[in-house]
Amino acid sequence: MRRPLSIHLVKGSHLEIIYKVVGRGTEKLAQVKVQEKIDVIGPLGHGYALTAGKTILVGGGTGIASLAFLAATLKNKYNQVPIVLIGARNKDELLCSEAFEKIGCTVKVATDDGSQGFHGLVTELFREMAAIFSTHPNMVYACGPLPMLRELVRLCRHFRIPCEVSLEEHMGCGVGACMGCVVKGTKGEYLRVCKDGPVFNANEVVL
Amino acid sequence: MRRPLSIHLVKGSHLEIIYKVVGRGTEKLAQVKVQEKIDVIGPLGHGYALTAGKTILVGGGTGIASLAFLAATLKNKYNQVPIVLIGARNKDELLCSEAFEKIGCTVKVATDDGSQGFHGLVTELFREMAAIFSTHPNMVYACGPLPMLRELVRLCRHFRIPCEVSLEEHMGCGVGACMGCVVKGTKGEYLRVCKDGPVFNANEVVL
Amino acid sequence: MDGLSVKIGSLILKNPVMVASGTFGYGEEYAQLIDLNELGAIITKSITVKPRLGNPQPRLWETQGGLLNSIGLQNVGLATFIDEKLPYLQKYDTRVIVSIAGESVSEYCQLAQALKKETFDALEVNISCPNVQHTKKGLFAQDKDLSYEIIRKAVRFSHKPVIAKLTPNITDISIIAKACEKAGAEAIAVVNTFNAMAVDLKTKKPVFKNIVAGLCGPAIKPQALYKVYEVKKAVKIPVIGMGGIMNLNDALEFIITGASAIAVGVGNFVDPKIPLNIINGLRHYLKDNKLAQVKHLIGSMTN
Amino acid sequence: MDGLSVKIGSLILKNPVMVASGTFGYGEEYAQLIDLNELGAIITKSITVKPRLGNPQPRLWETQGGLLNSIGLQNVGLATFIDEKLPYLQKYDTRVIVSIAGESVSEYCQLAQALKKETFDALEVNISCPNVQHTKKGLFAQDKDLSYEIIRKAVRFSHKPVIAKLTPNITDISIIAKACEKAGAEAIAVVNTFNAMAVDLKTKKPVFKNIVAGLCGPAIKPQALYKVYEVKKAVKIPVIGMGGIMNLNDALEFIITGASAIAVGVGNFVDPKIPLNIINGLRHYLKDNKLAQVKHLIGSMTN
Ligand SMILES: Cc1cc2nc3c(=O)[nH]c(=O)nc-3n(C[C@H](O)[C@H](O)[C@H](O)COP(=O)(O)OP(=O)(O)OC[C@H]3O[C@@H](n4cnc5c(N)ncnc54)[C@H](O)[C@@H]3O)c2cc1C
Ligand SMILES: Cc1cc2nc3c(=O)[nH]c(=O)nc-3n(C[C@H](O)[C@H](O)[C@H](O)COP(=O)(O)OP(=O)(O)OC[C@H]3O[C@@H](n4cnc5c(N)ncnc54)[C@H](O)[C@@H]3O)c2cc1C
Ligand SMILES: Cc1cc2nc3c(=O)[nH]c(=O)nc-3n(C[C@H](O)[C@H](O)[C@H](O)COP(=O)(O)O)c2cc1C
Ligand SMILES: Cc1cc2nc3c(=O)[nH]c(=O)nc-3n(C[C@H](O)[C@H](O)[C@H](O)COP(=O)(O)O)c2cc1C
Ligand code: FES
Ligand code: FES
Repeated sequence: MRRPLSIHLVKGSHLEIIYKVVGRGTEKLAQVKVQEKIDVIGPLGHGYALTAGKTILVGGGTGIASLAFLAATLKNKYNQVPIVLIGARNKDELLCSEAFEKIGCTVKVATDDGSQGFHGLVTELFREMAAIFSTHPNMVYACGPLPMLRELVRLCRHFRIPCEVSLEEHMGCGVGACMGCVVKGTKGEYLRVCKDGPVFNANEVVL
Repeated sequence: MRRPLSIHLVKGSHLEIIYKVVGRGTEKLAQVKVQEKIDVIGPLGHGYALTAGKTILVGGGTGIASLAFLAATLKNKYNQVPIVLIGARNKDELLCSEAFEKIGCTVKVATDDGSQGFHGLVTELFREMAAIFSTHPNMVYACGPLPMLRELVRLCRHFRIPCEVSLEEHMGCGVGACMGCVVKGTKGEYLRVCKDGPVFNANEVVL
Repeated sequence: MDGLSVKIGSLILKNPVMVASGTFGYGEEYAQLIDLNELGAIITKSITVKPRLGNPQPRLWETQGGLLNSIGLQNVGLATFIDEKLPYLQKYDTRVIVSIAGESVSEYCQLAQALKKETFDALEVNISCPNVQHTKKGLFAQDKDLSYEIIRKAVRFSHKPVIAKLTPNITDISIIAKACEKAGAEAIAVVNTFNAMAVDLKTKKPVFKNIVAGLCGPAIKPQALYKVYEVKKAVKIPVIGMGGIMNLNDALEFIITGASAIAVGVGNFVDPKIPLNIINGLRHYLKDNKLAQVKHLIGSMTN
Repeated sequence: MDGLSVKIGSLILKNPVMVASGTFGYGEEYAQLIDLNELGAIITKSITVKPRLGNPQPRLWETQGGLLNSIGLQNVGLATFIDEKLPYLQKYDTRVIVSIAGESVSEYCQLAQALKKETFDALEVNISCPNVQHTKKGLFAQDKDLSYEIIRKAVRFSHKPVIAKLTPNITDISIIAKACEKAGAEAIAVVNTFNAMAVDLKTKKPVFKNIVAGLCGPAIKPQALYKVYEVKKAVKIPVIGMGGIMNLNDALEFIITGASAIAVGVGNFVDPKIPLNIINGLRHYLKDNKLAQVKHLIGSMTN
């Protein structure tokens, strides 16, 4: 079976991905040699809906990988860089902050153990910031573990900030045919992460 | 599942094996890197019964690999080198002839397409030789594909030359516990290639 | 003609390679990846009278050599299928086999009847989905009388060639196969998925809300092949073989054992080109072995 | 005590890890590779009244994630077992479970009776080997009355704890499990191998002379686990789980689903240390999760 991975950055004709070795599939991928050819299908599904103005990106774990491409795209299109909040267990697991800084983003870090930046969850960092925003952001884009997204969506509802989340589910076909990768939609129906997502507006889905 | 392979040569604390990549297991083995550790159980079963005096080794395909160790051992023990007959499809698939020459054996080659040595099967070469032997050999040792062994055993019976054959079967436990790797014995019972063999006297088994 | 054509009852396929129900949707998504015209047939996702939501997530779980699924027949329902999905498929030069699944005998009748005037090539009657409730005692395809009744009515009401799709979760599949043959099925599709489960060690809960899920993929291939063998021995009508077919050799094993056609299921997920690779592979196999017709291979196993 | 001890009926095991019948011979060969004293129990190769030659070669065939076997119960027979094999096993500090297989009800009686006065810990009654002929209609363990009768007599004649080993090749395993419980079995072993086959494409013949062979290994794990679940729900006596167990996590899945003990089969071929690795793994798992007893894990699955 294939493994779903996000595009981290596009550089000319190169794609960059960032992934974490968690099991058999990613282990094999890690053993692929430079110049070796691998078979890829994509890009699949649809990404974040681009929004002008002030935006905030919130990422946890490897979820952060998919947000760099978004940040670069937002900058190119609207010439405005988002604020980026990154959560990680500790300093060593922190990913990509340079990539965002290179794009020109303000990056704020939260670590569970306080080994860098804010001591606590990235959602707590977000709450503190949201409470003192001068102007509300036009959109929060988020990708990360489910508990993080759940809390973030709750906070965004509370502060009435629109929010888009990128979701993960175990996948079969990856193209929308098998109905294997669903999440519950707010209308009671099941939506396909691979085709209707992986990015959903927080109002569309029940997390 | 593990794969059964013969010892080709012992050099100090090193073992050499020669194998042909035929499927998933040997493919994986071929990808093992230098210095990488692999888990091996062995040696298992029992090898050829050593015999002094004139002996002939007959090998076909990768079967030849296991005979080099035998040749070296015979030389060390009895200070007499065997005659070696090697069969191969063609010149390029010919294995190990230098290894035998290094030990000091007379090596005769048969190729199916005549691209080197005798043009024909190694068993035909053997028959021609056996017909004109001045002194009959004390033992023929053989390892190779089943049809070759079958024909060779027939010829040895005909010329009344004792013969030992090394057999292959699909293996389970490899230690004699599962009864998975059997060949029919001449008494009607099933013998385990992994434990009672892989080398059998031609009189013990029905090929 | 390149010798690949086979007959499934009254149905002639240009080649014996189909895509299995539920793994190919209604073709739309895969049309962007492969040329659907190349396929012997497309079996659609099983449709039900009403649209079905399906089971809660997670619905998929990978196991060694296999995939567990608990989709629960999420589908658009009969009406939308007829209005939106079927017209799309009709555009292609391939056989369209519509799979139907009912919750009762009368729902099967309703489905068959509603589809009667539509244009497609055969009806696959799925009486073997392990992810939805059939009767209190089990699946329809575990009961010879119910199997007979459902197939009989599907034949009568649909006026199309009917294929009965059976479950392998049974002591003796030949009894059900014979009942379906007697009921007028033109072919038997073997097999649907095997009952199985997995436990999530982190939560100590079953992975699937339903506990049971259906196992498919290469892991089940040797079992599926044996079911094909058993059914082939029991009936005279053609058998459509499936279960873990990933390449030409797998397909040949099924055909030689007795399948007149084969279907690729989870193989489509691993590589959407697998069905086409098998078709091309068969073409080469015939040439290399100097065989004129793939149909001479069917059931050519000797002992 | 390290919390690993479990009870199987009246039998107390030092840990829940056994080696499965037929994959470990009578222990002799593996004694050179691992310390048999570490094992919870050794289940011997099934023995028959007379020595059996077994099936012609080939007897093994690897499939994706699985192994097909068609050994055909080759074994030394009752007399040699008692004279030569059992005394060897008695030297070890582990439970010895003797597996028996008869060709008829009366052979089971004969086996049970002959073993009555011997020293060992339990009798596993194999009524589910797919590689030998049982009745014209199938395996003993596919018939609830025959299963009942055989287990009843084994219990009566042997005076040992009796474990009934069932086949997964059945529509509803709970019926057989209940019959065996009623007959006095102290535990149910689930599962023996799954009916399956393979075709040799070079010869277009079935790989095995018998055509059918038994599939085991990781490929069947999700199915075996579901059978354990079904049996556990149906009976009050303990269940011994097996089928594709290769590591600690596999073992935990079975135990959490409801197995009071587990057995490693083909895992012994892949790495003879697997049973010991699982035992050590369980020890660490208890510590890491601050659990006192492995028995609290048994059937701890919630929904
Ligand atoms: C839309 C999407 C984008 C993703 N982007 C990235 C990324 O950019 N970087 C990254 O490191 N990871 C990403 N992931 C997660 C990544 O797909 C999983 O970590 C990976 O599939 C694990 O495979 P494995 O074989 O190593 O692990 P195993 O645990 O062996 O996988 C077993 C099975 O579980 C599935 N699985 C395991 N974890 C996940 C998961 N989190 N989501 C979905 N299926 C899972 C696998 O696909 C497989 O079917 C993404 C997931 C999705 C759905
Ligand atoms: C005692 C003995 C000694 C051997 N010595 C050598 C040697 O020195 N060099 C060498 O190249 N080969 C040798 N072989 C053959 C070698 O074991 C097989 O080529 C190898 O197992 C193929 O594995 P695979 O995974 O690459 O092939 P696959 O075809 O993927 O194997 C599938 C299954 O078939 C079994 N299998 C395939 N071919 C054979 C075979 N010929 N004999 C037994 N089982 C087989 C495998 O073990 C496995 O179970 C020996 C075999 C035996 C029994
Ligand atoms: C995700 C998924 C959905 C399926 N849905 C259906 C279905 O709706 N109707 C049906 O008859 N079979 C369904 N099946 C079963 C397949 O059609 C096929 O019988 C089975 O997967 C075995 O083939 P395979 O091993 O090649 O996948 C489904 C299988 C999968 C994996
Ligand atoms: C080579 C082999 C021989 C077997 N012989 C027996 C047997 O004699 N009696 C028995 O009850 N089960 C026998 N089995 C079945 C195993 O005991 C076990 O039930 C089955 O293999 C499933 O477990 P596994 O997947 O861990 O191997 C045998 C299995 C194998 C692979
Ligand atoms: S993975 Fe098949 S529909 Fe999303
Ligand atoms: S491989 Fe098990 S007895 Fe030889």
